[in-house]
Amino acid sequence: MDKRITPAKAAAMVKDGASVMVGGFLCCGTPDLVIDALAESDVKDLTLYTNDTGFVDRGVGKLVVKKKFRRIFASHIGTNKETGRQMMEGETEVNLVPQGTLAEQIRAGGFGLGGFLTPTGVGTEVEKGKQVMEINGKKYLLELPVRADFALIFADRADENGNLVFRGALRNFNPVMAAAADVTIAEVREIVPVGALDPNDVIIPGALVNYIVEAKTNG
Amino acid sequence: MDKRITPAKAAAMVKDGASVMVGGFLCCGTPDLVIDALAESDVKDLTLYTNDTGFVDRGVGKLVVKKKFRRIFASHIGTNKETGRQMMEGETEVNLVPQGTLAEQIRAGGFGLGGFLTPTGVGTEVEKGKQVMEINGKKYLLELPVRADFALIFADRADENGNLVFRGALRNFNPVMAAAADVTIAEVREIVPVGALDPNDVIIPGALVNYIVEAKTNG
Amino acid sequence: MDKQQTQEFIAKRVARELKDGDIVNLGIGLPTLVANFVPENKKVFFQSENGFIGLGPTPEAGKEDPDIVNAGGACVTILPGGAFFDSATSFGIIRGGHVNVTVLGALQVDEKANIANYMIPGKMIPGMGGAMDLLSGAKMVIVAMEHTAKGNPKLMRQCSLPLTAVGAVDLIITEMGVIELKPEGFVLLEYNPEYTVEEIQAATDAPLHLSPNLKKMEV
Amino acid sequence: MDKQQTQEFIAKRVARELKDGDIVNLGIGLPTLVANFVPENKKVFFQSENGFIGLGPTPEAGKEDPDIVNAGGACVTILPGGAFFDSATSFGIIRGGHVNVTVLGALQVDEKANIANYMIPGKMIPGMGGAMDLLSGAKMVIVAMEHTAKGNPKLMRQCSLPLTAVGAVDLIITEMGVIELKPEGFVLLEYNPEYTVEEIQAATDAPLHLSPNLKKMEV
Repeated sequence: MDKRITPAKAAAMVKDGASVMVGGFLCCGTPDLVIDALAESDVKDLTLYTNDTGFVDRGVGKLVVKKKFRRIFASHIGTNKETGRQMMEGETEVNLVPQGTLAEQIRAGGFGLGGFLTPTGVGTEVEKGKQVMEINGKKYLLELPVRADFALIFADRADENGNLVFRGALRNFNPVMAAAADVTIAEVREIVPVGALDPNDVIIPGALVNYIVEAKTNG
Repeated sequence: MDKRITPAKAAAMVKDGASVMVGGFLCCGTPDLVIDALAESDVKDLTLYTNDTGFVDRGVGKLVVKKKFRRIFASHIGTNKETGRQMMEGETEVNLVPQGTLAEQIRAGGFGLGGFLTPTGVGTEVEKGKQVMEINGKKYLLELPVRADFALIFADRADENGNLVFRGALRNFNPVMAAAADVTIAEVREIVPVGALDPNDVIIPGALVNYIVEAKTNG
Repeated sequence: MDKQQTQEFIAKRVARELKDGDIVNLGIGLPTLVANFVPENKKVFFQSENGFIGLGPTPEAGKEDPDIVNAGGACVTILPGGAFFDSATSFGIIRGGHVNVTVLGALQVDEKANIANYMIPGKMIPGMGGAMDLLSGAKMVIVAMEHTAKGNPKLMRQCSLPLTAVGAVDLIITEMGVIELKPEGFVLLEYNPEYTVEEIQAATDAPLHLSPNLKKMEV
Repeated sequence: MDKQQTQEFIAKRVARELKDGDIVNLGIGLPTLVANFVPENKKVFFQSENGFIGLGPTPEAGKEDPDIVNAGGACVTILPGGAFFDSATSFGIIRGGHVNVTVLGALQVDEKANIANYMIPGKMIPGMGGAMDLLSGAKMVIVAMEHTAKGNPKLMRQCSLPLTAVGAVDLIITEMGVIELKPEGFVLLEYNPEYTVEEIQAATDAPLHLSPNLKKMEV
């Protein structure tokens, strides 16, 4: 039941064609060591679910530059010109999803819901191909759940059970992604013994976390 | 912007025919002072949303005994015989809702969703009158959002902004209810000054809380 | 065996089904006893649907914390490495398939794997609580109950009471045997040698198919 | 006025719309400046959609905390009495109408209150980020922008760019005036006396209706 693995072992689990969710918001709360290990691997044709594609030299953006993705679902790609270039030139399929809808789709995927109705995107290009339902006179889009083979997330600390605690704005998409993948790998700054975390402070229960990568350096 | 009120003032806001959500799970995390003030008031014909109807002498069950409710939505009424009696004898309309569905309906109501699809209850009496939708070959019920005029919730502590922190199993339905009412009244054991709570520990942001009742006794 | 011995016998056999690392939800009553019989060499995490993982034993007298109660409202403890959360998260975890095993009692189970356990029309209507969500979400559903009620079969061709879930039950464990739900119906995997197979069939409304690997029940 | 003065003028006028106790979300760019002009006697809470309420000023050099960043990825601070949360909760708060005011920029707004601000097909596709959710959820939508782009009108009879939201805009504040969206279209409430009404109309694609209470714009 030891959940600790190295970044290299985490990356080695991800096979060609897999779908991955990557936590973080403009590189805040992103699993950098796991991303670096993936960048060094030969893996390709991945599908990515993430809030944004970071920067060309930071966060998940490094993997975009390495052309690891066949498809990307994100709410914002404006900070990484390479994503836009690949999209424009047809090299990568890029799907823009409203941020709240993406977060809720991932939550629905992790929490066993078959979909949800949101007013976001009604009357816009986001509506295309989706069922519009009217509830109490207001229009909503039926949005479907999203799951992935892997969730690559980040937290401040973990205990050995995989319980995760956060600080500041690190949470963002990490908690919803934790539940929505077949295999969830959490990179953390430090792993502490069972009992060292207050159960009131845990944001992601260890039950949702399969593996932990510790980023603590010898510094 | 002072959010402090007395239990009596909280109760006085609730008018005949109003809908109220009451937090708590078998009286753990229930706003007892506000309930007692309501029990003493003349208010009637209320609609109640709650996990369970507590006991005849504890929690929201006291209000059931006082016949304050015209309609009750709850997942469990077995610990309060009076609820069952009123239901059987047609004195009160009692609607049984699966616990997870009720929590999610309230979350949807508070978070602006028009509904959600859940597998819970497919093929049972809960399905009656609801739209069944098939997504990727699996059947789901379309459940609609729930909102109320008042959310009467409980937390361990509040700061003066209305930020709420919890301990143990006190949370239960309280966080989802906080967002789902026009007026949210939180009863807490203690109110602390702004700045005394760590923003990482806040479970319900003060933005969702209109009034605070402090239960601190002089003991 | 008297009633208590019978219940403990069933609970012991259920405990053998649990695997190291499982997240397990135990219903009220007989299922709660299962926690007492988990072998030392298996680490099992008990989930309490009112809001935590890491349910521990009953506290010593005088050390009860009223904020830490189980889904039956009884004072319990949380083990080191546990985590608290709210009802929407709790049922998200349940509905999303993150609970490996749920153990529940039943009024009736039929050979289509349907289960009835939340009401007897006109008599007893406690409500479904979290049972419908647990039945639709848990990866494995074990019904732990006495084989008959006042001599009447509970394993039916077709449930006559309102269903709690359709096609949900995986395994039934009674004092007479272990019965798996398969497309062909009830398959007897193990029998308690205190009973003959004929006696077990006589106590069962539907036909019992005998497993090719039928063996004696051990606890 | 140079560009900076123009932007500050607009931001100052927007700040006058905010009320004591408001929860406010400011978009990137010009809207961010609004925070600098909130009068001392009003307490406004800024929400950052990546996960907190209580956004404070830029930290002093050397005191940056990389875990506390705004939705533009810049290091910021959290004020006492703030609260952190995840993206699903953040957008629940937004979609659920708990944000009183959102201030965004736009490429175009039309007289049906439609807004386009997330892409120019074939040229610039940064993505909608949280804008679609903010536009559908916030109680009041203020567009803060320069009245024209390179001399071309941005207040249109009909948006030509892909819409971010339909019928969502309440108020437009530019360096030329304050324009309310009403069923009849653009209604000029205030004009900057540096311009004549004719000049403002000339810079606007759609007809401007003059408010019966038309007055000079003050900041």
